[in-house]
Amino acid sequence: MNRIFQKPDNAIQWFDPRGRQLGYLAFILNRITGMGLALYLLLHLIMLGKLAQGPQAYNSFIETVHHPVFLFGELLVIFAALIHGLNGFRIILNSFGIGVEKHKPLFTVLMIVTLLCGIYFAVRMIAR
Amino acid sequence: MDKPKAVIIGAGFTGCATAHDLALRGFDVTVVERGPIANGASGRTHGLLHSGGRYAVDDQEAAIECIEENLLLRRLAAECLEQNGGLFVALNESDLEYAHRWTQSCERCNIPVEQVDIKQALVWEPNLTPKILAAYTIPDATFDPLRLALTFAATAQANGARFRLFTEVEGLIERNGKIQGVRCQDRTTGKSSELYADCVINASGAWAGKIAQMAGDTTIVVKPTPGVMVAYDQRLCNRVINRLNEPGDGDIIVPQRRMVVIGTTSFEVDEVDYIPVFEDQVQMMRDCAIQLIPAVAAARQRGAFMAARPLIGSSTSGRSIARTFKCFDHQETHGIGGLVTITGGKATTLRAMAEKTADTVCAKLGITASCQTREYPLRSYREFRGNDAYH
Amino acid sequence: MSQKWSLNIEVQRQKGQEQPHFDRFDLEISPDATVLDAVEMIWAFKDCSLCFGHACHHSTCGACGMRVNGVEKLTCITLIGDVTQNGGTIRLQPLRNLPVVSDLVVDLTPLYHRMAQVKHPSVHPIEENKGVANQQTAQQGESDNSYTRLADCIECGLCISVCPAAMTSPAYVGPAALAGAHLAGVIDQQICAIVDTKNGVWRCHSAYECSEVCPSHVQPAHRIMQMRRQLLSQRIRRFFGLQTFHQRKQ
Amino acid sequence: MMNSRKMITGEGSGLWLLKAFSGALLVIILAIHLVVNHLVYEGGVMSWQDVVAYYQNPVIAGMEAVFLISVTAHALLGLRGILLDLQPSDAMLAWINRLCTVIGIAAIIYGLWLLLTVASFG
Repeated sequence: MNRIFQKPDNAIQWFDPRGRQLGYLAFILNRITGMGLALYLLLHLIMLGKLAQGPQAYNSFIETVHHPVFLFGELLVIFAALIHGLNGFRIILNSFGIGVEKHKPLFTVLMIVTLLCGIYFAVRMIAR
Repeated sequence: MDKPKAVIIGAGFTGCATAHDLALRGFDVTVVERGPIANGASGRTHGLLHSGGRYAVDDQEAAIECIEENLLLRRLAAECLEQNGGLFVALNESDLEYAHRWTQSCERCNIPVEQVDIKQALVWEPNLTPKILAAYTIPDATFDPLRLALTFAATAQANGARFRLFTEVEGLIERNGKIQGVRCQDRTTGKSSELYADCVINASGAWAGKIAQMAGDTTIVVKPTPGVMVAYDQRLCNRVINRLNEPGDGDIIVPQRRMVVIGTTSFEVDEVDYIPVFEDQVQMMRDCAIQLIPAVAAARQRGAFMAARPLIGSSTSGRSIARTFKCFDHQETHGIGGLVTITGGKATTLRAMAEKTADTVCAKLGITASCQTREYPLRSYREFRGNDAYH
Repeated sequence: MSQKWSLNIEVQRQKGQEQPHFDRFDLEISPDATVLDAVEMIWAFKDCSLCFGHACHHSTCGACGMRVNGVEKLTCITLIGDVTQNGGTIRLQPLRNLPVVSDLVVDLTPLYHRMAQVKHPSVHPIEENKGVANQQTAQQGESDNSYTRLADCIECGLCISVCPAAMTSPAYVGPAALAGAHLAGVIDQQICAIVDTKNGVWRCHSAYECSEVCPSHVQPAHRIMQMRRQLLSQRIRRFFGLQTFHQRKQ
Repeated sequence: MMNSRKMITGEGSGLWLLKAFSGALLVIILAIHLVVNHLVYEGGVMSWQDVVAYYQNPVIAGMEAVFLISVTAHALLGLRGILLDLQPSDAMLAWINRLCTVIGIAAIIYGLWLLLTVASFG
């Protein structure tokens, strides 16, 4: 009777999409991209510290970052930012009572925009 | 001074209401229920708070009980009720003939019935068939079955009663020709225990015969009389719509939340743990309901269910059995002490049944305490604290 | 008429302090029967120790919510044919985020208490919910405000079971009670102290899953969003020194 | 009964609004950022010299400062929101709040210092 099934250990269940609908998928994406972007922000701030160390330090750093692995990482960040930003935009609209009934088509449209923008950046990046 | 102890078997309408009544009379009450609250016939009702109109012609005793309790519950349990009244409507000549007898009977039973203009009835209930020949208003209402039981349980609990849910009675403890208590198993843990009481009250509805048999009394025959009810996913009326004729299959449409529930058929069974819903009956009820409200034809079926009314036995067929409840002191019927059985009745009369049972128990134990449930305000069903099994 | 299907039903069991595990039952049942019928048949014919919640069997009481193949359902109105196929499996689990009493039963009383706190009306005038039955009479100008009906929310707990915020945080007021507060109409100070907090509407992550599983037209997520709008506009009005919704009510 | 000039509001709505506004701001600034860096400046801002030159523009430097503050606030509020879901005790929450404040202020000071330093190279 006293076995409360709500506990921090359940956090892994946040990310279980089985049997869930589009809105839940949006939540999962939002949470994962949010955490990813926060981590990136931290790294990015540290990285930019190289700027203060003068041209040599920064430019040589940039050289290493040109490696395809980092470029792929950068693409991920762009995708994450697009997903998180546009989905966040949807949640703000909904919270002001706008488009609540249409939250699912809204999400679909925004994710198509995300995909198109993402592909555009990817193509440009590969072209370089 | 020790409180007299009572164990009630069954947490349906009767069990919960009896717990409330006895708790108010100063009893130490424990309710033992093998499932959750109102899981048997109590839960599976169309939720009609009878005005008594349905019984006025054939069973005036039941009709009078109904209207009295109806008026009381409107005041006491408003939280669980849609108090929109009801209509009795006539569709053919035979209905109109019946109407005359019916209005007279209602008058005799003090049921306020008023004939209304057909046009007015159709304004109130635009989905009603325009073919109606006459319409009468009557103080029917709709209740939420679980919440009605819970509101009594919550009040009983607030006054000290304990509810041991998911606890099945395995046997009665008998010594020197007197029932001393019950042996029961907590189904949530599998552990058995014994509960002692000055009086055991058998309020197990359709299963009352089985409990009585545990005490060796085979004289009580409960005829489980199931009926099919069908819920549709649109609220097609705001008042309860009754067919103005002899009680029959599919003669009532009860609005509830955003649904209507069509009731009901009536037949007899021997085994009551599982009764299937018969598809042909569902179809037949739908056809009957369409006669009253044609829009039912376009509504989607939301659920169909079956409940075994615990009617008091005789050899005649189900529907004509008197629906008034009966309270047996097994001392009188079979020389067994410490056991009272309450059975029969209907949801609308739950409080009256409890009063009668508590009277019987008090008389049996030589306790003078009068019934307070007519006036005592009921608590919100939301105050029910759940299972007291581990106290 | 309808042919019976043979199914494999997996039921999560838990007695006392033991760890949850699954029991399997073979069952012959019509696809037109409900999942609750299947559970009741298992109890009646296969294993009488099975505990499950149920009362009204027609979606008005909210006692029979379970997870059916991982999705929250009110089992009394969920048809077998809609959740599996002949020869298939149905996996039954109790709702999450509520205390488990035993097997498939959860204790719904914490939810009832929250609904009382937010003053969710169990019965309300019919007009308060637009678009219900009475439309036609309203058009005829004969609308009768005196009709009441039982509220949409049947307090079944399905929305709590799917809510990601409720999954880890018992203090979260939860979708049902937040929607209940919205239905209560006026957000008075007492309700405000419950809903306009970090454990209230602002905790919601807009996963909308509560609205997806709600069997009873409540759409809790939508109501939470509406309430956010109300609270925000109230806040903005106050910021600009305008009358709040509240003060106008006085 | 409701003499509610001062209504009881939890901390919820204020911080939520902050998160929403900073989020909205980020979407706008990021959009400008992406357009400028990837469409106007062909090839993107890459070398040290480019970056320093880029920050010479006061509008851009100002925008970057706003971006820095919003993104820090938004990220920390977001993380705090996730931690709130994990049901911290009141004492724990107080520590989370302090930690978030300290990290936020530190990050903003560091970022602004960096911005000014880089801009001063020019």
